[in-house]
Amino acid sequence: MNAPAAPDPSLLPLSEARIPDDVFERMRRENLARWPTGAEVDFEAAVARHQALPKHKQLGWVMREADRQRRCLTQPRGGFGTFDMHRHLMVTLDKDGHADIVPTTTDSYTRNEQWQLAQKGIEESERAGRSMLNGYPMVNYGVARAAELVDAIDKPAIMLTGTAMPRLTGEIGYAGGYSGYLGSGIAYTTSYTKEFSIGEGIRNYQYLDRLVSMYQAHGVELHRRQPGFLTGTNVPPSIAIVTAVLDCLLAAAQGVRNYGLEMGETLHLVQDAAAVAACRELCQEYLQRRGHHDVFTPVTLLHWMGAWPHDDAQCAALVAYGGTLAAIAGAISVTTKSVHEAFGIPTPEANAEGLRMTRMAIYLAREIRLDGLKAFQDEKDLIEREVRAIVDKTLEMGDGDVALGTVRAFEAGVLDVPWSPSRYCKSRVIPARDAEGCLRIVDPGLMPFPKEVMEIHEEKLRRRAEKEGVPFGHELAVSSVYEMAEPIAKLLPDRIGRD
Amino acid sequence: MNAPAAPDPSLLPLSEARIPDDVFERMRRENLARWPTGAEVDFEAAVARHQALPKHKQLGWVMREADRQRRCLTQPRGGFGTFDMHRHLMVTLDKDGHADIVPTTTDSYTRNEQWQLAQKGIEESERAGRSMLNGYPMVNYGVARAAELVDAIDKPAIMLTGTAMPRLTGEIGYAGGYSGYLGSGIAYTTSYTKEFSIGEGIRNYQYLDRLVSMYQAHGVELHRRQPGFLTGTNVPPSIAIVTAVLDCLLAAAQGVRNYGLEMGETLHLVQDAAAVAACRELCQEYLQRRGHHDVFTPVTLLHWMGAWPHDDAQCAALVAYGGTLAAIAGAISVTTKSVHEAFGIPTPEANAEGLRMTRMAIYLAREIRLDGLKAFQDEKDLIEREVRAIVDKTLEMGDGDVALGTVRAFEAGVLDVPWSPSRYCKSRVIPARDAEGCLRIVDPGLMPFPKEVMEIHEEKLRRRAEKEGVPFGHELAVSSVYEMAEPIAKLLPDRIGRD
Amino acid sequence: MKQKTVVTGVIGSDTHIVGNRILSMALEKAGYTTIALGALTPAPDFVKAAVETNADAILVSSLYGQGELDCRGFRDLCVEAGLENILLYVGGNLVVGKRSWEETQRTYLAMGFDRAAPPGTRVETVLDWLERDLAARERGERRATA
Amino acid sequence: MKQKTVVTGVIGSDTHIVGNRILSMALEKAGYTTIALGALTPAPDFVKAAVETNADAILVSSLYGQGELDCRGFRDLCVEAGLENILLYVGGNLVVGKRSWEETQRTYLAMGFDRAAPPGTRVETVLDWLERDLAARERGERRATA
Ligand code: B12
Ligand code: B12
Repeated sequence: MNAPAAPDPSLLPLSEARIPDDVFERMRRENLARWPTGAEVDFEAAVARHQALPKHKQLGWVMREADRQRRCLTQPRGGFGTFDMHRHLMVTLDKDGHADIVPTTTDSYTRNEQWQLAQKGIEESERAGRSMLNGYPMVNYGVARAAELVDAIDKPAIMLTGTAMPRLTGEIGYAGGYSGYLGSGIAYTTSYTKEFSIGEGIRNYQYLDRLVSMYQAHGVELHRRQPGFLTGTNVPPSIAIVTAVLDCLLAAAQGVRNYGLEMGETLHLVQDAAAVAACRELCQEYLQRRGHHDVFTPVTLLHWMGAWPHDDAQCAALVAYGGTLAAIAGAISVTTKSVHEAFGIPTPEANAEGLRMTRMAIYLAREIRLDGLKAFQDEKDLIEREVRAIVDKTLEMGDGDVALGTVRAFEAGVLDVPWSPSRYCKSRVIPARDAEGCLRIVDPGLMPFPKEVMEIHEEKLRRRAEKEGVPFGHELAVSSVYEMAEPIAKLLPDRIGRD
Repeated sequence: MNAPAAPDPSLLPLSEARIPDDVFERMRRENLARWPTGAEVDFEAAVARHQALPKHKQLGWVMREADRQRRCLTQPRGGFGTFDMHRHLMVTLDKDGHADIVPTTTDSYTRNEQWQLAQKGIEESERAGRSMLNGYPMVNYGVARAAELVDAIDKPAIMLTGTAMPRLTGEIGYAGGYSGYLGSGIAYTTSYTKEFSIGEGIRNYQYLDRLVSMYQAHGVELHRRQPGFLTGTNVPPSIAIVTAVLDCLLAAAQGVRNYGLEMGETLHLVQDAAAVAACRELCQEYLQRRGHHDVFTPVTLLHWMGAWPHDDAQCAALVAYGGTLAAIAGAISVTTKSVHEAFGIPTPEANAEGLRMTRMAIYLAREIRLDGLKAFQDEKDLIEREVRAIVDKTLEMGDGDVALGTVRAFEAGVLDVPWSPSRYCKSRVIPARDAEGCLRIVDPGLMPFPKEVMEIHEEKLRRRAEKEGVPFGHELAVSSVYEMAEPIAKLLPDRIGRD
Repeated sequence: MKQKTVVTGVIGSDTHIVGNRILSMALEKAGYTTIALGALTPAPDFVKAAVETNADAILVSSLYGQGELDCRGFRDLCVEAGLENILLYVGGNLVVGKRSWEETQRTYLAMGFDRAAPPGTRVETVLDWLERDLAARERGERRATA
Repeated sequence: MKQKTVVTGVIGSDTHIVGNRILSMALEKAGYTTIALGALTPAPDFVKAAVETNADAILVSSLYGQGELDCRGFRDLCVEAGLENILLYVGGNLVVGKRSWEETQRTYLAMGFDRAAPPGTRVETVLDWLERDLAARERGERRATA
């Protein structure tokens, strides 16, 4: 297809070490040469552009300010296949949706660096008068167009690109004035690729993180962000947090200072609040331990990432609750969906409505916290025990190197992600929802969770199996995939009793 | 207009005492003679009809069963001016909305016993092909039509009639197979009338409660319910609960055994949860104290009763959160609204959607409780201190008689309701929302709240006044009336900072 | 200029007093002599009060949906009482259900109201209308434009 | 009757594996020899696998919206490979955005798919189609009705 997807591995052996200046310079040159628009990237000009942006359009600053003000910001997803459609979308999300952070989701060809296919997609979209691509082809349109998009809104812009290959997209977007980039080597490689090795994914994001650190060195505080939601399919908090900690350590090693952590909502109020608190604390704990003392790690929750119901009314409840959960959990931002979720990419209007529903829900729950509630404390302890067991084992396997440890741990199944499409990930760990509505682990696969922890999971899941008269096992996992998409009449039958 | 609205007061002096059989017989005869359809009421036949209803269509049983199963049931409001429109509405709410309890809201002429005007309204509605009445004229259509409505659904049916004059509507609906009636002497007289004395309102509901106790004596467990939401306008929980306790004692004295208690949501999760717990406990405490040992008093929360926003998206969040609050508070049922609230009576479809949003929200929060959270415990204590002070003073003023105490306490301003239209209610107590989102009291009027309690309220409200740079006082109350109806951009401005 | 007098109230069997009370308070504060009849006010009572106080305007609230029935013939009542030219406003939730505002407004203007206010109208708007319309009256016009 | 063979996979650059995996597991359990190609499968790989295993049907998943681009010419690829008559299904979220299902279905049937499954289709439905269509094939029909 296009130019090769990964930097020449002979350049450096895999490790967490910061990419040296000279090597990085060479890598950048090669990277920017892979598609014509790469030539538009002018680092000096990009630094000047960022420095000229007002603070409220710089995501690094905005996230810190939100933390200071105890605000929960809103951010949707969204991208269309042509510049005009996409610009209209961004403006609608900003103005009608009151989005605090405006997104640019790239299309799946761009994510796979299939820029020729993306080009065809642009043309077909223009011909059809509707988007044939599921996102905005950032690389094809290039730096100047990216800058026009950033100028069209009055908020910070973030790139959402679900890819293991962020190097050119990231260069172009950041050069255009985007101040945030979502993606990481461990999370996206295990959730968005099949044949891509985890080491390669890590390398690609080391490049991006190194780039951000270079901006940082020139006084530009860009925001990087880790997608701990992974496959979005009943991912238990501890698994999300394990990847958050490891990706975060990798980024910090490249010099990143603003690193957001995302988790999909479990949809259980107490579990989500515990997860946010645990994520924040554990990332900082491991950062400190490894000598990174100045990394800001705000936590973001995401509206339900699994399958959605086909009823707008049920979806509205999921959207609103998504705001409630994020606000009460103390998340610094929430990534929103819309009532169209089960059907397809939402219209700008439906997307903006999802934002306003969420924002109202945040307002309503703005001052509530669960700290001190026993169930919260118990859940948080449980998550912490799970995370420490896996992270410590991983670090041990890497002989102190996070990158090496990660690759080896995935090979051994010590690190694992449920429902992963990747060949490099065993996907033997199996989650399901318990009777109280928390996500639990049916089968840990080869992940070394402490025995007492697994007993708790099993007991809670057995209670559900019993209640529903199904065997304890994988069936629970499959029905949990469908659960939130079921019609309400099945979830909560009416006629509470017969005679 | 029609026949006189109140029973001849010379019959009995006002007191909480149970109406003697012979007097009640006379009262019924006179009551049923006030409009032709009264003659259709045949008590024996009515008892037989109720006994033939399946249990799941009997609200008394359904509420107890919901309590046993820890379910939070859903119930909308709704009524249209002609039989056909109203029947269609009830079926839609049952089938598409999965309502657990199906309502019949009566129109405002019926509420004021202006049956001639209601008759005109029916005719005009039929002519116009749309409802010109804001509810169903239960009395005009009579018993047989009421029975047809009950037969058209597979759930229990409840009358919602917002009136101080329930005697004929109640007779007809109950005779037709309705198994629940919402309304009470104190709450509705103070919130729905201007010139009607509180004593008269109490008498009218004593009639209704006495009727229900007569059914009870014949083995039929009807449900009665108290509308503690009052004027729906920032009513602090303690004021709702004070009226709940007093109305409940009055009903118990007539022999009622199933008495639901309704409160409007404050929209603060912790305050609502505390209110539900306090309401349940305080009602039982006073019932026990006065020797009523077998009254079942399930608590219902109502979706926000104040002014709604004009944006469907914001409304959806209020609807969904309304379910969340009720579920977490442990309410046995929740009364729902729709995204049309600010505009007008919802279509059957919008109403059904409000039900499904709420139901999904309930499902999502189904197992969560806040017991043990310090803020919850503090709030509950505060409410209890407030309620005891007022109720005890009222009972003292009545020399042990609840009815007399109530009338005297309203005269003295010891009992008071904010924003009341009634001449008999001082409406000097003034509520507002504090900075954390709880309802507080700006000015207690003449209500004898303990001094330390009022200090807490004042301090919390002063904090809001300070934050918003407005003076502490009535202005806070007015802005709190509008607050939830404000556009989201005002409630939670975007652009969190400027430079 | 003499202090202007306005009559306010909620018409028919309608108990929604909150908006009407806030409006009355605001009118009072803005310097109008305000005759607030409160909730549940029959149409003739408005007219009676207006005659007695020689009022400049009547502000009718209706929230509960049945305003369309209650307000029929309101202008006629005024005319019968010799108040041909009194300024008449109506506001609230003026019909049952969510209908197009244009249609609703037309219905009420046809009934003889000078202005109808849609759901959610703020007091500032009402004060502004009143000031401009009363000034227009001084100039002999029916009401201010827009 | 010999055991039937089906090829499954997610076409193009699409990583949505969950529904496809559940489907594949259900097919396996229902007794089909199931060749599961997984996520991110180029169109030619489906055809190659079907040829190699002499498959009776190909079940293509597409969730991410770009299926309309990825699936163009899929039937032609089959024909070129000598699989004129192989049963072809497609399912998932087949276009970008929420469009009318009728229109979407028409688009895919016109591409040569025998059946298209709308969002949210359950495995029971797919198993039922497959059983009936394969039986119809035995009788020499193109597919079962409805
Ligand atoms: C609070 C409330 C109640 C309280 C009222 C308490 C009280 N005593 O005042 C209670 C709970 C008692 C109540 C009862 C009922 N209500 Co009610 N209620 C509301 C609610 C939620 C808010 C009203 C309010 O206080 N708004 C705040 C104030 C500040 O705003 P406002 O009243 O609109 O007034 C402002 C403007 O409209 C304007 N304005 C007002 N009057 C005038 C006049 C003029 C001349 C001008 C220019 C402007 C103007 O200025 C005001 C200040 O800004 C509304 C829905 C909503 N808006 O969200 C329903 C609503 C008005 N109620 C409604 C109904 C139907 C009822 C009931 C019949 C019960 C039922 N079926 O559910 C009963 C009626 C009882 C009766 N006989 O009247 C309907 C009316 C339906 C319709 N028109 O199609 C509404 C719209 C809800 C709905 N969607 O179903 N209600
Ligand atoms: C989980 C999920 C993800 C996960 C996927 C994890 C994984 N590796 O599988 C993650 C988070 C990684 C993800 C990523 C993306 N996603 Co996604 N995702 C979803 C989501 C929420 C659920 C999908 C799911 O697992 N459903 C549960 C399973 C059991 O159902 P199913 O997949 O539909 O399969 C069933 C049926 O469809 C049917 N079926 C499936 N295949 C076939 C085949 C045949 C032949 C037949 C007969 C039947 C059939 O049977 C299955 C079993 O019942 C959907 C929205 C939704 N449905 O709620 C969006 C959705 C599919 N995603 C979408 C998009 C756009 C993306 C992204 C591009 C990111 C973005 N822009 O937001 C990336 C794409 C990355 C890529 N290159 O593919 C869009 C697609 C838009 C469109 N078509 O218009 C959706 C619809 C969301 C939306 N409304 O925007 N996603």
